[in-house]
Amino acid sequence: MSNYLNILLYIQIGISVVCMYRIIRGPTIPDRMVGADIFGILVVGICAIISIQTERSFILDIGIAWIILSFIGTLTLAKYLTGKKLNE
Amino acid sequence: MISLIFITIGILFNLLGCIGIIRLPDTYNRLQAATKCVTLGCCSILLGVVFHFGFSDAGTKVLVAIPILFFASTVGAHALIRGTYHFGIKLGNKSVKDDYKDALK
Amino acid sequence: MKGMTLIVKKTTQLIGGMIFMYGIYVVAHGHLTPGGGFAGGVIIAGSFILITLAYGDDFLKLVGEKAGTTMVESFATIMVILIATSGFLFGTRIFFNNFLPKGVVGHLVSAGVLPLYNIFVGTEVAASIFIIFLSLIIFKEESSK
Amino acid sequence: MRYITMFILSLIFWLLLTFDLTVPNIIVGTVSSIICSLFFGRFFITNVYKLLQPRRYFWFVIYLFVFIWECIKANLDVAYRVLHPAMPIRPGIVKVKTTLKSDLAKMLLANSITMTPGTISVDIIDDNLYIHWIYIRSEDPEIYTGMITGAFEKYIKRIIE
Repeated sequence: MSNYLNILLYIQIGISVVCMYRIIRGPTIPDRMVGADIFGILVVGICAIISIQTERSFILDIGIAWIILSFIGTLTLAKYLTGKKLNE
Repeated sequence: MISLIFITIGILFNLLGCIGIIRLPDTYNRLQAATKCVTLGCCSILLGVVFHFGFSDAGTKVLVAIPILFFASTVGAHALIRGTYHFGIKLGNKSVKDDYKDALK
Repeated sequence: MKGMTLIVKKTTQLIGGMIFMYGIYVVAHGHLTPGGGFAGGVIIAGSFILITLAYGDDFLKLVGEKAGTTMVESFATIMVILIATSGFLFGTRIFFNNFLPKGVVGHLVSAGVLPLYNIFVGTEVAASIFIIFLSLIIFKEESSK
Repeated sequence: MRYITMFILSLIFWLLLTFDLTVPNIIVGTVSSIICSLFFGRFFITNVYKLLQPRRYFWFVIYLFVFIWECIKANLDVAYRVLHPAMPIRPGIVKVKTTLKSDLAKMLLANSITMTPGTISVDIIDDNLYIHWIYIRSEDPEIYTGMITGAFEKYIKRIIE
């Protein structure tokens, strides 16, 4: 059971690393932002699996904080992409 | 045991989303594949955690996390796709229709 | 139309309070779990930044908010210094003296004065990060005129 | 009225998050809920008396099952398009007219559309939703309006309006 969970954890970390490919390589600016957004969601999965492995519940706190900050960052970047000022 | 099944399903969906983000040709289509698959995958992993911990402090915490994750990912995708259009990225060359261009004038 | 689209505005109405409560949770449990004053303060500032992004200056008047936030930040800093020096009154002369009863490990009210430090450091960090954001916005709007 | 609803919801959120019922925890939760409702009460939704009608919760549970089914279908659809060697995509942005009136209902409809097969909502202008679709199945506005919003609109109308 523990071995199987280890394999799943490594697969999930591998998926996040492949997501970094789109951040580094992406031809345009919005492509990099898509990569960053998806990376922020995938980290929650990593935190959840680690919390099962170690039987500690506080690792989930880190995941929730991460998703909130990632959401605010995505909205800010989208606001920048729209190219308007705050009150338009 | 039932939590392992949920986590496996979730990681399978995450893998599909990841393949989509690499293979598809256009920013809009990449966002399509990535948002749906990754959101459902991570919700499934969190459900697995709920079944593992049962009704305890960790379980209810995860139940709180699921709606936040859902709203964050869908609204983030909506804001990103609108920003991408306003930034000036054209739709891909396979696309057939564009009604939004008329609405902006 | 000010701010972002209707979808973002309505979701902000539903989720903004939740984010604020989560920040308070991280601050209040700072001596039991990872996190504490700084991380919770960043999340609290994030909820205000979210509202400013979504609504423009419909609800928060930007220049007025800047003055109010500066006052909150200064107040929190003074309170941290006061608590740190108030240990002088009890016994030996130690800076950051922990003079309150310690309580039981793992309970919410324990660890002496550490929760008070956490609360005021959280307030201070939230106010200063929000003020950095407001200053950048006001600077951009004034420089583009 | 809005402030009271905000207070109750944040107290429930606090109790779910901490999961213990000792007296100091409840006191801290009450104080922070009061602060939260002072700051965020004016941003909260109007018409909160609709939360007291039980039949809306019944329709909400049915809506959840429909929504999860559509979600799984969406993922299988995306999986088919991604894994197919020729990648059968035919993307474009279409305009859909909705009959829902209140703003909250429009938001819920747009968020649901984002999770259904092959569609992401791009913008809302008055009554029109602009939707990016990965495979446009027909050119007729009547048919694709039914295909996109038909599954959700009647439930959302019963839940919110």
